[in-house]
Amino acid sequence: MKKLINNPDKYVDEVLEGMALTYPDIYAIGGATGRMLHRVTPAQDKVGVVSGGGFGHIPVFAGYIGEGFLDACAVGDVFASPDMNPMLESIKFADKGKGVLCIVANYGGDRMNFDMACEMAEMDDIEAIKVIVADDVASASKEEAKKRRGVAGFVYVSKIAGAAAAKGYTLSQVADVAQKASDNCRSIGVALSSCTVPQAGKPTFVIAEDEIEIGMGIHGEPGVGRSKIGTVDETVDKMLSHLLADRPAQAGDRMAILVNGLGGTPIEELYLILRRAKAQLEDVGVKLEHIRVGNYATSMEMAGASITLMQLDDELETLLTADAVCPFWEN
Amino acid sequence: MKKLINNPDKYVDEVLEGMALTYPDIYAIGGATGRMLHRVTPAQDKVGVVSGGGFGHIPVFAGYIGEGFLDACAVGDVFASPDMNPMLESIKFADKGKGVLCIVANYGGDRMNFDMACEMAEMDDIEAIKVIVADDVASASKEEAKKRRGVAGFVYVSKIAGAAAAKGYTLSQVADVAQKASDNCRSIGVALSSCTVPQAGKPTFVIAEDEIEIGMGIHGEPGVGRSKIGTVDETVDKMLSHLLADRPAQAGDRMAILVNGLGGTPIEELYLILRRAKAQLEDVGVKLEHIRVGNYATSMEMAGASITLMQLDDELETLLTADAVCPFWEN
Amino acid sequence: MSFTTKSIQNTISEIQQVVDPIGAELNELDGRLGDGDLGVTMINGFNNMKSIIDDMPEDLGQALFSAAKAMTAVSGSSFGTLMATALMAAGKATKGREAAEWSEVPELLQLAQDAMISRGGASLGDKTLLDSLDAVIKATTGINDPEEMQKAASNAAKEALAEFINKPNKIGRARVYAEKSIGLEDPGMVAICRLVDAIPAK
Amino acid sequence: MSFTTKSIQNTISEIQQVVDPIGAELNELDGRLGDGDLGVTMINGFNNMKSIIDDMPEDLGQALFSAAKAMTAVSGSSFGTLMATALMAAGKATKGREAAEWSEVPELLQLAQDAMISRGGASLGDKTLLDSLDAVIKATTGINDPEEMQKAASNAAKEALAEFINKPNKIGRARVYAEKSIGLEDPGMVAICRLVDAIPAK
Ligand SMILES: Nc1ncnc2c1ncn2[C@@H]1O[C@H](COP(=O)(O)OP(=O)(O)O)[C@@H](O)[C@H]1O
Ligand SMILES: Nc1ncnc2c1ncn2[C@@H]1O[C@H](COP(=O)(O)OP(=O)(O)O)[C@@H](O)[C@H]1O
Ligand SMILES: [Mg+2]
Ligand SMILES: [Mg+2]
Ligand SMILES: [Mg+2]
Ligand SMILES: [Mg+2]
Repeated sequence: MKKLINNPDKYVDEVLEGMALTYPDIYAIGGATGRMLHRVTPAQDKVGVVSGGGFGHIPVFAGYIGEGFLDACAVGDVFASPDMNPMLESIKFADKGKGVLCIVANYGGDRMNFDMACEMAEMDDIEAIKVIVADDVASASKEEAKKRRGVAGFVYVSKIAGAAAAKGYTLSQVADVAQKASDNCRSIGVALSSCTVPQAGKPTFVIAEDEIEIGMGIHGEPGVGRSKIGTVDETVDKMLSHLLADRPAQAGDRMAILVNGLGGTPIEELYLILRRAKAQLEDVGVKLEHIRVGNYATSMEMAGASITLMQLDDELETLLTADAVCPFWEN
Repeated sequence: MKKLINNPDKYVDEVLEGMALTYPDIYAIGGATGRMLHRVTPAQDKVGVVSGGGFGHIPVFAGYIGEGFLDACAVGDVFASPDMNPMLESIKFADKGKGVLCIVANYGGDRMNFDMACEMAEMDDIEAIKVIVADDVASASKEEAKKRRGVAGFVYVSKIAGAAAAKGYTLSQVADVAQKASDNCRSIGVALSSCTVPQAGKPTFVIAEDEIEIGMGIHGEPGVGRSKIGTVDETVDKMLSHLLADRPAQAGDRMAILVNGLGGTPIEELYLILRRAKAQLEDVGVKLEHIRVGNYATSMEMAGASITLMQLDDELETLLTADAVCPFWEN
Repeated sequence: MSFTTKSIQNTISEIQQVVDPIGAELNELDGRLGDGDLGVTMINGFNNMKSIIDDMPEDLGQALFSAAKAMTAVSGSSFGTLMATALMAAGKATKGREAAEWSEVPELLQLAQDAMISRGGASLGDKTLLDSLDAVIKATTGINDPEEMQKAASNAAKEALAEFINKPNKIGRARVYAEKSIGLEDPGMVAICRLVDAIPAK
Repeated sequence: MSFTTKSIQNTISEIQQVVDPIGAELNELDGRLGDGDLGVTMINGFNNMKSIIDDMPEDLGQALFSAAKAMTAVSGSSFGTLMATALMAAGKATKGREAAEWSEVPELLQLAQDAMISRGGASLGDKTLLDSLDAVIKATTGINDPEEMQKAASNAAKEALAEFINKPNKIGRARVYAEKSIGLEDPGMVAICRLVDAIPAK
């Protein structure tokens, strides 16, 4: 294992420390076990927005704390759901009497623990509800869309929910628009190399020097097909065909696109993906109103990328482009 | 070679296209050969600030175009100096009658071609002068400091010069403060793995699975020593000892620190570097007034990182924190 | 003779006194296929529940809620969350009452079972604590005497453990090692056996 | 009989007429150790200089400047930049004059040489066009007749090429292949030979 780390058992806590030291005005470490990250300056008089999930995906999840984004976030071990305790701590931190929305990527542990945390919060008279992000089209068929994993679509849903809360939406309004954002998101990834979980010490999976896996999950979950690597244009075309098969694009559709690097892929290559995807989508009449390219949802040093499309309407576009203060989101 | 690319011969031009498509309000491609990137909206009535250099280091060089940063930038092939022509085009684009500062990383071709471009500009009655960035302490001894390569210190020098120009400094004032910034910068890098130049098709160098090279250059130039990889704390301590041997820190010194990823290293690990560096520097009484962690000067998919320290005074701090509009610099 | 807050307090106290060796065994079992934290969950959970029993209200529902909170406050692993889920489901059904008949216990367990299924997404047959609980519910339905009930539960839990040992784990961490899990006891099922046996039968 | 803008125009015209085969040879040579663009530099450079000769002013310095600009406008490779540097250095020394003595040419070449050394950072002995030029300067100093001068220059450039063929390249792209470069002609040195031979001797 070739990493710039110390003791693997302390990896998560030390990285969190580093994050908080880098952005002392934005992130603070809290909670009984130090596994809640929260805004340094709590927001007042608005619906709270929180999340939580396994580690190793920075900026997902906790990186999206900030004004107009998340108020707090529970942090698990690498690729493992956090306990419900930091989730409950996050909910309590974020609650200002108007309720709290929990944005949950669709992984078993995250769902179960957030369910529990919401129920616990209710016992303390805090209204906390969940919205599930399940955008990875490669992880289940259209019929079983509810079983899909949540990946980079999380970023959009968090931005939309955070902006809605900041604008004074009520809890049910924030939940509705977050649900709409989630419903409108489709993602697919490709992996070129594995990552290594520090505590495991060796690569999560093996892939040949000339192969690429379409649809691989952000923890190395199997995708929809392994093949010889082609040109980036060919790869993008395959990715788009999966996305558009799931939700066909109409001429005139307005969309946001997020070209996301998994951590080990240079940004140069992400621009090549955007270049092809934009040309292909515009070819079918789609209007790309909002473009992001960068490392927004990663798997440590995994090489690869994902494309997320979100169908836009006026409300989503207004919220997506609303001002926010977060190190990982430029306005 | 496992990359998400098309034809290696078109790599640079296609990536530039992708950049401009991603940030259509900020970057535009110009010049006879399409190798000048420039601001979409030219600045008026200020000293121009330009740069130029080999490709494969995004955001260095052209990524730092933006308000309060560079006006234009010449783009070479991967790891190869651009011709003097796009340099001259950049100078002409940036000139608003108040002269142009060229920020040049200390590589033979870049220097020679910028010298020529400045001389050519002079023939058109444009005053263009150079400031050299030579911050890599591993690339030459203190006695031969003028021969040092320019690395991530470029980012600070560009920010300082861009801010000074935006504030209305004259050319000689911009040059002076850029030179001060450059003189105050010290950097050192470590590499864990090689990158691959697309046209070469195979890794630039080979390094064992358990080795790390301290002081390696951003093109794979040999460093000051290869050793078994230790903990990140040990690695940071070695890096700092080189930096502080070159310019000892005094208690009370104010510094900016840039922890920079080379492209293939996950940001999680960069936070670990910052965490240790901050503790060690504060231990000797240094005040870190300005902290940046991220991929600011890369070598495509190379795994590794660099630390840059810049000694601050009031003027540098004001300029460093001045507002800027650039996708790769948050304010 | 009925089921009251006092019964809950007693049960927690008695189990807490023997939880250390039980925890050690469960950590070891969980380590073979999972992350080896099941015993930690049990030990921390029962220690923390013990620390709050003196503050338990007479209201049976509220008492069960407070136990659930004490459990989750120190553990968020699957077993801890599921056990808290179970306590809360039983609490909801008894809210406002100060006593229940012992014969109601299987019904309460059924409510707990349903809640755990809907929360955790597992099915009967996946080789989890749910299969043990299912056997316990079936074996205790219709019994009114706590001592008799415990004996029936203890036997049922052991039989379920034996029945499932040669089946593969189909959910949770152990699922990844489905093949390897054949022939191994599921740690959650063992936990149910140990808990039932540690309950004071009065 | 002196050196004027007319001489420059003639020189460029004549070389441009034969630059295509020269360029092909130089591309091939440069491809062995470098990036194979030296011939492209020559061809584009001379074609572009040719296209502007009619607009050249009488002022010798200004004429040389305009040649330098035309060169760099189409090529930024080392040879192009160095040649432009040379033209500008000579231009600076003759600014304001309409004619120079042929006997001044070696001095002008020396100024060009100095400028190229300071711009490119190479030293004599690095196996570059500088070593050819050095030989040319030495061989032509004191000569006043252009025909005689060209003969001396041609011989000197060829001798330098022969002298350096078995030495390693110490600068530029070819330096990376220093060992491999032993026994190979430096493409920039060959370029000097071809240029000198193509100059119209009048
Ligand atoms: N989704 C689930 N539904 C029901 N029981 C489960 C589930 N997941 C795990 N279990 C039970 O919990 C036991 C493991 O508990 P524990 O070690 O606390 O979980 P974790 O995997 O979170 O560390 C398993 O042996 C199994 O019996
Ligand atoms: N720094 C230098 N100083 C002097 N001559 C040089 C230098 N670098 C290269 N040359 C000469 O230029 C020739 C290569 O020219 P060219 O192909 O135009 O350069 P590039 O390497 O930029 O492609 C070499 O054969 C050598 O004679
Ligand atoms: Mg466990
Ligand atoms: Mg666990
Ligand atoms: Mg060449
Ligand atoms: Mg070249």
